[in-house]
Amino acid sequence: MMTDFGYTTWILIIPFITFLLLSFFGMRLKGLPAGITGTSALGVVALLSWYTAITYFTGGGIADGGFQKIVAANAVWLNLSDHLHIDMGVLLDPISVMMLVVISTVSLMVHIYSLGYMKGEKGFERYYAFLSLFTFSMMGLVVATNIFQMYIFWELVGVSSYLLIGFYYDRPSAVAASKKAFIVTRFADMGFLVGILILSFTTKTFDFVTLTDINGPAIASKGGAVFMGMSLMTWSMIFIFMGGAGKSAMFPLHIWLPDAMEGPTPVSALIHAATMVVAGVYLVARMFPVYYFTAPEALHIIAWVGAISSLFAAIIALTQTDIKRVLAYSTISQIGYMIFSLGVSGYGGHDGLGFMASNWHLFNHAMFKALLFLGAGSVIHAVHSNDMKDMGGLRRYMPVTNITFLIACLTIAGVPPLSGFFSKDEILTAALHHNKLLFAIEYAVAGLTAFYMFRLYFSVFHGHDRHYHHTPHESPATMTVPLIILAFGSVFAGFLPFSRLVTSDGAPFESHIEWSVAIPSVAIGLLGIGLAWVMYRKETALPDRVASFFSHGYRWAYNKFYIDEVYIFITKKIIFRRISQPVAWFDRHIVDGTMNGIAYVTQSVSSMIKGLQSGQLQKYGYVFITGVIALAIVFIYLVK
Amino acid sequence: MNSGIPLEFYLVLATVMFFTGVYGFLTRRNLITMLMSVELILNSVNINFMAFNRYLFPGKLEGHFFSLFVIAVAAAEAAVAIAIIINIYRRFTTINVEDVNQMKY
Amino acid sequence: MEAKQIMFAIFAIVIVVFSVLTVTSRRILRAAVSLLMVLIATAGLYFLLNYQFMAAVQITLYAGGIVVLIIFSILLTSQISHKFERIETKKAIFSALAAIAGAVVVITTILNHSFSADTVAAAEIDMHVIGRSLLETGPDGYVLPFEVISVLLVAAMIGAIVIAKKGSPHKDEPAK
Amino acid sequence: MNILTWLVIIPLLTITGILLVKDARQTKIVSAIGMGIQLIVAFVIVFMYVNLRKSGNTDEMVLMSSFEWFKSLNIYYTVGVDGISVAMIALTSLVVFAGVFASWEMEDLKKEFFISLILLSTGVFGFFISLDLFTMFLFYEVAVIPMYILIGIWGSGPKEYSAMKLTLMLMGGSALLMVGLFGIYFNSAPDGGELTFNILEISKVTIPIEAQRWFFPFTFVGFGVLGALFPLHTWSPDGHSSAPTAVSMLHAGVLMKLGGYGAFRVAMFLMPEAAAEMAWIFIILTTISVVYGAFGAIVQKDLKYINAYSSVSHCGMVLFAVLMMNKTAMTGAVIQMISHGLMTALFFALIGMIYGRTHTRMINEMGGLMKVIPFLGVAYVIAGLASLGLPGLSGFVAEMNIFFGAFEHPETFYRVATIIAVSSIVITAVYILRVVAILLLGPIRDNHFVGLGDAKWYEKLSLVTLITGIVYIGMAPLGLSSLIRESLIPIIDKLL
Repeated sequence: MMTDFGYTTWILIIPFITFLLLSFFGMRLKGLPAGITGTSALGVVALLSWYTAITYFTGGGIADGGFQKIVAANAVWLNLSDHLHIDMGVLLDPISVMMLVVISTVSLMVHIYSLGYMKGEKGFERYYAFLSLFTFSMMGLVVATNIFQMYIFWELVGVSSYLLIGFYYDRPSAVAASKKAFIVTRFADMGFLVGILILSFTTKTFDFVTLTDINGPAIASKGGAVFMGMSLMTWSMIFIFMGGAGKSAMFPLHIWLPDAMEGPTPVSALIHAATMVVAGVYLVARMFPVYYFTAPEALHIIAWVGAISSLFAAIIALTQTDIKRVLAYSTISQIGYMIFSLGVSGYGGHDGLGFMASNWHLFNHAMFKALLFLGAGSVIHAVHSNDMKDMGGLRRYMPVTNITFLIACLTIAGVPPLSGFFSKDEILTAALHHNKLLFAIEYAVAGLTAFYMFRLYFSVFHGHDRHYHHTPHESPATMTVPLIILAFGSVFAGFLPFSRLVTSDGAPFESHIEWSVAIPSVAIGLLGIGLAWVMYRKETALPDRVASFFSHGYRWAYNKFYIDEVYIFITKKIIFRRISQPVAWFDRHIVDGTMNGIAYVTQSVSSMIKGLQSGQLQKYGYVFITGVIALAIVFIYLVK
Repeated sequence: MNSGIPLEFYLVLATVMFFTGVYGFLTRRNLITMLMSVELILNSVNINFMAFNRYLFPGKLEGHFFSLFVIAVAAAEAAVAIAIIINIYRRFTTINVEDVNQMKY
Repeated sequence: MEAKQIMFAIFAIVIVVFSVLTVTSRRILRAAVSLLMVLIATAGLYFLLNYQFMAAVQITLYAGGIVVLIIFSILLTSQISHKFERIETKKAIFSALAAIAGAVVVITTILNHSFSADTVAAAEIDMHVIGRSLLETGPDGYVLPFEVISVLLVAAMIGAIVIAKKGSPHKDEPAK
Repeated sequence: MNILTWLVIIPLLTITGILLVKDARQTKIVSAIGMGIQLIVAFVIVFMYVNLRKSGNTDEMVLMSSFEWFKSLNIYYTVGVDGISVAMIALTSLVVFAGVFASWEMEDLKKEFFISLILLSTGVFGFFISLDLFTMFLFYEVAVIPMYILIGIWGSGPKEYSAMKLTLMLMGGSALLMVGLFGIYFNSAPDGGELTFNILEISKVTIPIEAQRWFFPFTFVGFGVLGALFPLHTWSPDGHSSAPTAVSMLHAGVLMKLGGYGAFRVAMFLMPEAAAEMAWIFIILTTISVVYGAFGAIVQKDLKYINAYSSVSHCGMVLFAVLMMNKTAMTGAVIQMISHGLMTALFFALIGMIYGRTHTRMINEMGGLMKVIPFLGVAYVIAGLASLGLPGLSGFVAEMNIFFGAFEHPETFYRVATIIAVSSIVITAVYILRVVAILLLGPIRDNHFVGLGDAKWYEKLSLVTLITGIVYIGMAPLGLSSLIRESLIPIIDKLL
């Protein structure tokens, strides 16, 4: 007997009400009370989420020897056609419950942290309203019972992200970044929508339970009709993944994420590191059976996109000097890992190792990446700069930040027994079983990751002091407590029995550390750390020498492989100059010109005719009489 | 009794009169003479009516009365027209039709 | 040739000649007098047709009323001695052509058509009959057109007076 | 008296009231009261309709009444509503109500302005309730003609030119339409019997296909001109940019809907066979409209031009959906009409209000207005988000119905067109965000703007009315969509 999870709808309702309250009455609350309102509401949501997770994993969700998909609530929101209807509801299964925990926890941490970080900012209440909106949307996304509900909340997280990136709306760079983020993801969402269109056309349903049922009609259809060499389902799945790639900032749709760092740092931690950007991973995980059984080509593409993104972003991260941008590229790289891992996964039991590992990594990543960002925020809060060149030797001033940041760096580098080690090990194991080349790429990325993270760590917290405007100091407790909590999470999440909780088919399996993979990966991680130690522990000329050795490569990586420039070329030069302006010109001059031309011709003809209207009575009379005579002749003699 | 004069004679005479009137209407530049041409035209029509009545429907009076009414209308028309002409003369100090062309366009 | 035919010939010649004079004379008073002659000759035609009443109306109303009206207006607006300039040749030719063409068309049509009766009893119409049918309401009565004409005449008279009244009413008002 | 007739009578009474009052203030109050009553009546009609349906009334049209007014040609004043018309009536009353408050500060000739405005709305209401083609056409003209006066007198910029262009193009459309309507009339009794203008009666017969082939294009294009069908949309940018605020609101918000509404209530419903045959031509044109309007909007600098092109794109979507001839797409078309009506009215109201403060409509002369006029700024962002189809606001519901409906079409050509149309959501996002970024965000461009006052109470009332509509449809679309869906059944049955 499964437990009634009807109360989970409150997980959605509470943040939404908070959002409404704060947007309508936030102005009256003036600052801190608004923040506390938002935070306490989120506290309730977090409690509910944890309670749900514990109930679910300890028996509430188990039946027939596996975790079941439970539809806790569902109501028709809109009828699209006789067989398609959009529902709003709550679907609980291992991944959605896991995501609930991740989102509510990180969100709560960020809420608390922001009480200190955003203190005194103008628009404090607006900030909390947007955070609540985001939490609502993200929760709605993960508990979606059908792909369309997911799309709806997908768009909503997009807009909350837009609003939060553009929080400092009088800063042109923030405005541009928010616009870019929205448009790029919107472009990807168009793919998502087209994917859904094709999907619903072939399967006649949006419902996840029906879609992912491996004996269900969607999977049994084996892909539907063939269009341009691939089955419709494959097309659909590729398009849907395009949406996921946009949200998760996969190459080549990643360009918005580094710019999105213009938003307040806690927002970057919440949205652009821990939760929203993994929506793409979540989407693929959600649809995984459909991918695996009907569109293996799509899964193959996913694996490559993930691998390329992770490598590519890691290389760029090596060269960046803005602390948040390094973290942003690191995020892309780590999400690439997760996506990749899904791409190489099989289905069911131990074959689904990649699936499990991906979700595990998602979970761990949320913890340590949020920690990194919040730590970076703490540093930025202290030195009022984003640039690594303005930082150094901070370990003396900010002990808590230093230690938690170090833990996070060790975690991401995959040092045992921290959580990152376990999930990364599983991912590499899954990769090794799948494709050696992909494995090699990801193996290299593991080393690069360790290197660039410690490059960051050493140059911020070690080295000697810079000229600070005022002596840096440790952040207030509202900021350090979340850091400590997240650090605990990062350390101990590796001991969760993930393979018994989150699996591709719901049935638990035993996973163990594959030492043949683990030892080399730890080794390359340590090598990276060591290299960073040598190059950045003390300030030496070594980094510059290395950079000049790879001069061309360095410049390309530093300029992010000029992808931004390509986009600017496409948007400014092609879309604005070559399409829109000609269209506007064409409309004004050709289409409208034709209309005006017709008017002009009419007018000139009429001005010709008006000459006949001379006012000369006798001319009229003459015309009249000759006309009558002519008509008389015609009708009497010609027409008989 | 009228055997000596066929109906066609009247009709042809009226036609000639009519088109003389038309010619006058088209060529005269003085408004009063144009009015006189119109009177000619009306008159020719009256002749037709009377002749038709007498020759074709001798027992009836339609043509007769129609002519009578035409004469009445002609009288009214002449009165109004002359009033207008006098007014035009006051305003433009001419009754030349070609100079009175303010109504064009 | 019977007397009637001679009379008709005379009237016809008078009508044609004076019609032409009416429309061509370069002195306006002469034109008016020619018109008078045409109208009188027309009255003669009515006598020939045995419509004495109409002939009388023609003479009193047309010849007596309208022509006098015209002459008055001539006196008001023109100088008697004024001679019109010649008509533009082009205009004259084209107008004449149109008129002749029209006449030819009509006349040929008339001559091609055979009318059912060309001899009739030339009974004179009794004045009583005319008077009665003018005021009768039955199928042969003409009271409606009669009334309409009356109204028209009144309207025309009032209109003529208003139009011909000198100046605008505003100007006539004395300044307060 | 039939309650629908009140929709025509109340505006006329209001006009009479305006004629009787003395000064501008009273004029405003009378108009506001009149249109307020109109709003209430409209919603009473909606509730009456819903209750009738609940009580099991399945007539095609309800609340019908008929009155003969021209016997020899069989012309009747026949009124009646179904779910689609009541939805349109509700929309119209909302927009008119908001329009009255948006022109609260109209300066010259206030009385005449309100009279023309309300006369226009009379035509629109009459159009939506008519079931007799001739009466419908009559009201259509009543709605179009005052536009000329309103733009020509109270407009801005090259107002005479714009008024002339708009009126002439719409009149050209009416001319085509009239041919089409007469074509329908004279073929309304193919088996002999009496000719009729009554839509319901005509729908029961099949107009001969040869006649349909002739008159469908006339009717469809005739309505299409008003619905901004490419390439007959060019009156829209000029007309809208010159028109005063309330007129733009009413015109883009309601009058353009007459085109879409007429296109399916008359052209598609009465001549379905020809519609099916010729749909592909118009699908091409409307797909062009959708994408082209959006691209055209990207580079515009005048706020009203941006909105006018955006209207071309959105109204193109309406006709596009209508031509797909299935329930989902047509539901989407109707929702899109309502959604676009509210949204674009909101846009024009805001543009008018911003213009009233900054005295410019050029976006590059403005910037950072969010700081000084936050209420208007937020409203603008909401309108923008609705326009780019954000879930939770009305545009999304409409677009999803359209896309999914259109994609159900069995022919690949139509599905490809759908995917092209889908791309407009990205382009829309581009131009909306561009405007929002330049106009509202960033630093304040000009020091003159610092002291601007935020919305006054009547402006807020106007905006909130419209936003409420947008949010309601966006959040809880089920009621509206089922209202429309069930009314579409007879139409769809006829089409298939």
